[in-house]
Amino acid sequence: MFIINYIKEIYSGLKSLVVGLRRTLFYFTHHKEIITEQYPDNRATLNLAQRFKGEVVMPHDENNEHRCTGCTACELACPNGTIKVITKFDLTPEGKKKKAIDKLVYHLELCTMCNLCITACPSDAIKMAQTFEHSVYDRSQLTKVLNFEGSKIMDGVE
Amino acid sequence: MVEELSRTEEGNIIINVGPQHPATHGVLHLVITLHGETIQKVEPHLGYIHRSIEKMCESLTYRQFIYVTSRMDYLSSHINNHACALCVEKGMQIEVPERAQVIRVLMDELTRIASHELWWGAMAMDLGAFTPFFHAFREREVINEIMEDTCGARLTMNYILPGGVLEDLHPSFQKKVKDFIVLYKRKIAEYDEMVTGNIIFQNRMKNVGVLSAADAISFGCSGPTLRGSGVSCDVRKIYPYEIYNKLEFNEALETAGDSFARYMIRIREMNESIRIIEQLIDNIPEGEFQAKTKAVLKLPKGEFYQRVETARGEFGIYIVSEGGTTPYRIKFRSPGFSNLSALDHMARGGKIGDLVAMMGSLDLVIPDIDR
Amino acid sequence: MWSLSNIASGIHEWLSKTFPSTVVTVVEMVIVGVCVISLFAILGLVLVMMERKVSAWIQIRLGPNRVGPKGMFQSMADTVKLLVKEGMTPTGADKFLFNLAPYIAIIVSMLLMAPIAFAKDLTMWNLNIGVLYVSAISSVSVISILMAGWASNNKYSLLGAMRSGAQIVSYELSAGLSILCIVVLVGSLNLNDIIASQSNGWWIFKGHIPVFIAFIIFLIAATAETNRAPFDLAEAESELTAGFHTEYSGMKFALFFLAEYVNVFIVCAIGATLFFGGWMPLHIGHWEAFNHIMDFIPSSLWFFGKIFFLIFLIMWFRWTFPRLRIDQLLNLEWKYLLPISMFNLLLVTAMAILGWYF
Amino acid sequence: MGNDELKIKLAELFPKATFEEGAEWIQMQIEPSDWLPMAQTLRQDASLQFDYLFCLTCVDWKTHLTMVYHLSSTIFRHNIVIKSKLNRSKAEIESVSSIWRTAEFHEREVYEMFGVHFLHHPDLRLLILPDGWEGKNPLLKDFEDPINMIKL
Repeated sequence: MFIINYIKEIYSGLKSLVVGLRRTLFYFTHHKEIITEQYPDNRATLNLAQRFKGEVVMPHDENNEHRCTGCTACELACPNGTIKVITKFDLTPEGKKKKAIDKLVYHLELCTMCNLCITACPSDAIKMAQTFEHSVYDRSQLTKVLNFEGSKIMDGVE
Repeated sequence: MVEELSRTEEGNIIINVGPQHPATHGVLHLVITLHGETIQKVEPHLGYIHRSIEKMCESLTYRQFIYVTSRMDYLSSHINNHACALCVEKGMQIEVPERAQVIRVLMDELTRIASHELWWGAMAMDLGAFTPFFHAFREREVINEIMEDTCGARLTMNYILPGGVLEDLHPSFQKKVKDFIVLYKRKIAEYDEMVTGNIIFQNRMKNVGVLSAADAISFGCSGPTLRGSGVSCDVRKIYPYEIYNKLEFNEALETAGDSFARYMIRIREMNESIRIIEQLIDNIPEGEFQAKTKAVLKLPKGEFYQRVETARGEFGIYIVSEGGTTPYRIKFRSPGFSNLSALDHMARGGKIGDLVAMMGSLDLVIPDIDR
Repeated sequence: MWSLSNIASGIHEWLSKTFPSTVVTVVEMVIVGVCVISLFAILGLVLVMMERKVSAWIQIRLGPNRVGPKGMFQSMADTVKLLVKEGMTPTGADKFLFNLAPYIAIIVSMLLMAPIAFAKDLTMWNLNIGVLYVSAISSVSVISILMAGWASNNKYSLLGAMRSGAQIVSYELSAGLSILCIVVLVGSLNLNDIIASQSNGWWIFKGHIPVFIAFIIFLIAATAETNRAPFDLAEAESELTAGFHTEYSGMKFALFFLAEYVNVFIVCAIGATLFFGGWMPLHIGHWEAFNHIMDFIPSSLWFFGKIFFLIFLIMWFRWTFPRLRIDQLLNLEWKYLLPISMFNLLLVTAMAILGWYF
Repeated sequence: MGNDELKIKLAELFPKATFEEGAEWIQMQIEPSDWLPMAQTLRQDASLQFDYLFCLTCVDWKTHLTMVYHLSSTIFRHNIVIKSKLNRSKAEIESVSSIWRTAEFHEREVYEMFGVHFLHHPDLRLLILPDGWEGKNPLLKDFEDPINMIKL
């Protein structure tokens, strides 16, 4: 009885090993199953998800106009102080003073891509971009000014 | 460690496992006392990745603090976020639309599968089989892509808001999830071939790190660790939240209490998660994905506790509110912290190789323990 | 016909004609030494590359594919990296033993090369106790591991070394017993005689089931003796970080690394010699025509083909199985392999006496 | 047992305890000196069997500290919350790590984060904070760390 159990044990053990070996041999011989993506080489064919949260950007139209009113809703919504809105006062054609942004400073190094600033923005001035290659040599390069040089607020955005 | 300290009087030697060690999956530091190869004592030293999230949350508003919790148990970040959102909703009595509930549960279960996939690969790698790690990542990658499509991120999804979810499901979501289910069912058999059935693996796992039911309860273990000892503790079943009471699924239970029982529970949990997803994927109700909430959330004065079942066990969040926009005190009850406290009890008398198997079967995520 | 033995004897004749006999011996030794060292280097490069590719394909990856065509020069780049790395000796280590250990490891594997017949009539040292020599010398390799583990003054290293000591000593038994099976059948310890006895068919086919069992046991024991997964307890990456060579870096680490691969090569060479007929082409009984065709393939190709097949088997094991625990490892040896191989030896002896083989 | 029944039972067993209203679970306010015998009763009473201590924490109310114990029973599935006010200058309470072993770790965490001393704790040392930590306990409300803490 002991001998039979002993042999059974060896047989079942060896069988389980052979099953595993067969599976790995399958992958060894089937190179179609390889899933490696050769990243920097496949940049051209890389498909990023439309909603991928890479960094916050402020879209500008062809007249260098954006939609930001400088209401600081995004600054308040941000959990880590990533966004700083620096405002100034512009003179409207009617001669009134109007609040506008001087700089919208964005610290990419602090951002957790939580999307709260985008949902908080009442005028859809900022959105998430799909870029993801953010590495730079100096931390200060990660601090960005989102509005372009000399840009204005779009007409009709309040 | 200084030479004098490294040797105890009984001729035992003291070894530092970690903070940088291949088996601790992070910066866990265990000081183990060895007699030959046999473990006499395991003493965890924590805090290498302690960020004091509890203190941090005290200065964040109820919308903001959810995103910090993703950084605790990063493998089930969505479920952590879910717990926070549920707790805030409970306090403010926000009615969440049914569509949002279904979406949240779907995402929870996908996260659970992704987390268990990674654990499965890491578990096999701890025991010296490197191949399963890569195979597990293949399936996990598919889930990550589904997440990326809908949530816009792969690991820390930041998809939940109090009152619903951030965005509606991506149009391709249903098709991709169905494809994943087909793929998963084909590949899970391979998992059994490569790891579960393997005689070496079974011998390494069986009767290793045995935790009796009474001990497991006393140590406050939860999730697969407690269920492996035969105690029913699935929060989804016992204290159902969202729509879990309407769903059909079994709670995986094993009675052996050893590492292999915990392993089998996780494998079966993946199958149950697939079952839940199958029930929901064709029945996502139409409607709003977000309830209307006020611009500034204020929790009424009082104390709120919410627990959910993450991939590692029972995650609890305890909010003490003074009625302001920020919580007065937040406590996260993380499953890993309690599970880790049982490690010393389990490991005594085992070999170093057993310690690795036990840590693997506890599925420790260090930021979750340190918080 | 052009063959390695012709070249060798040609060189020998030319040298004897031009130099006195002492100089001839010295020059020949130098030539052999250079050949062995270059074989070492090539083996190291090829086997590392092979391991990386095998593991990559099993793990559904591509493997090295950047340096040179299809990543062929990756292991060259690795060698250069290891050469220029700083070789550190930890403070508190026994400096002499610490630096000596890798050289012992490499010397042992060099010594093991001596009796192997690489091709027809190509042996460095036609030793009449070749099998005994191999099993004796291979057990010296444990000394280098123990030395490295002890001298590193690191507890992980010490544990790894101790594990390795227990492991190699016990697995030598079943390896020896399975080798004995063939020795019993052939009646000689000379590796060349063993090869010659397989001219009408390899032992693995001629010897029925007992020899097949002996081969399996030899394969397991060889894997264990070379510290390869699933028996890589001396290194046990996830338990002991890197075991006995935790503290080694740079070239000293590279020597251990090289010694491991050369040891794998050697045990596979021994396995191929004993069970697969060494350089002997595939001969089937009295099929003269078939045997004649097979003879056209050079004998060294046959030999290396068989060795690389066995090496692939060992690599395949490594990338499929989890690691055993130390007590299970010893259980496997003492409770399973040793009784089976003893019983098997009995069977083979009976078979040899009764002549029940082809 | 429903919440109401449980409350009656608890009021019977612990006449000195006061109950807070309006929460999801029963909240019992007790004196720190009563805690250890009470914990034993909670754990061992056949109709209570609170064997699962799932959350142990402390809240700093600036005037005093409050220990909060969340208990549950894996047999009856009922939950209670036990609270105990501690003096801020001399925060001491009996350790319950002999009853619920998970408390050992949780109490060590509370000890270093709030400075609560647990009497008869087997191994009351720093767990998360680095060895030789000096200064205030980090989760207290008046903790200041001008270097590492960023105020937004």
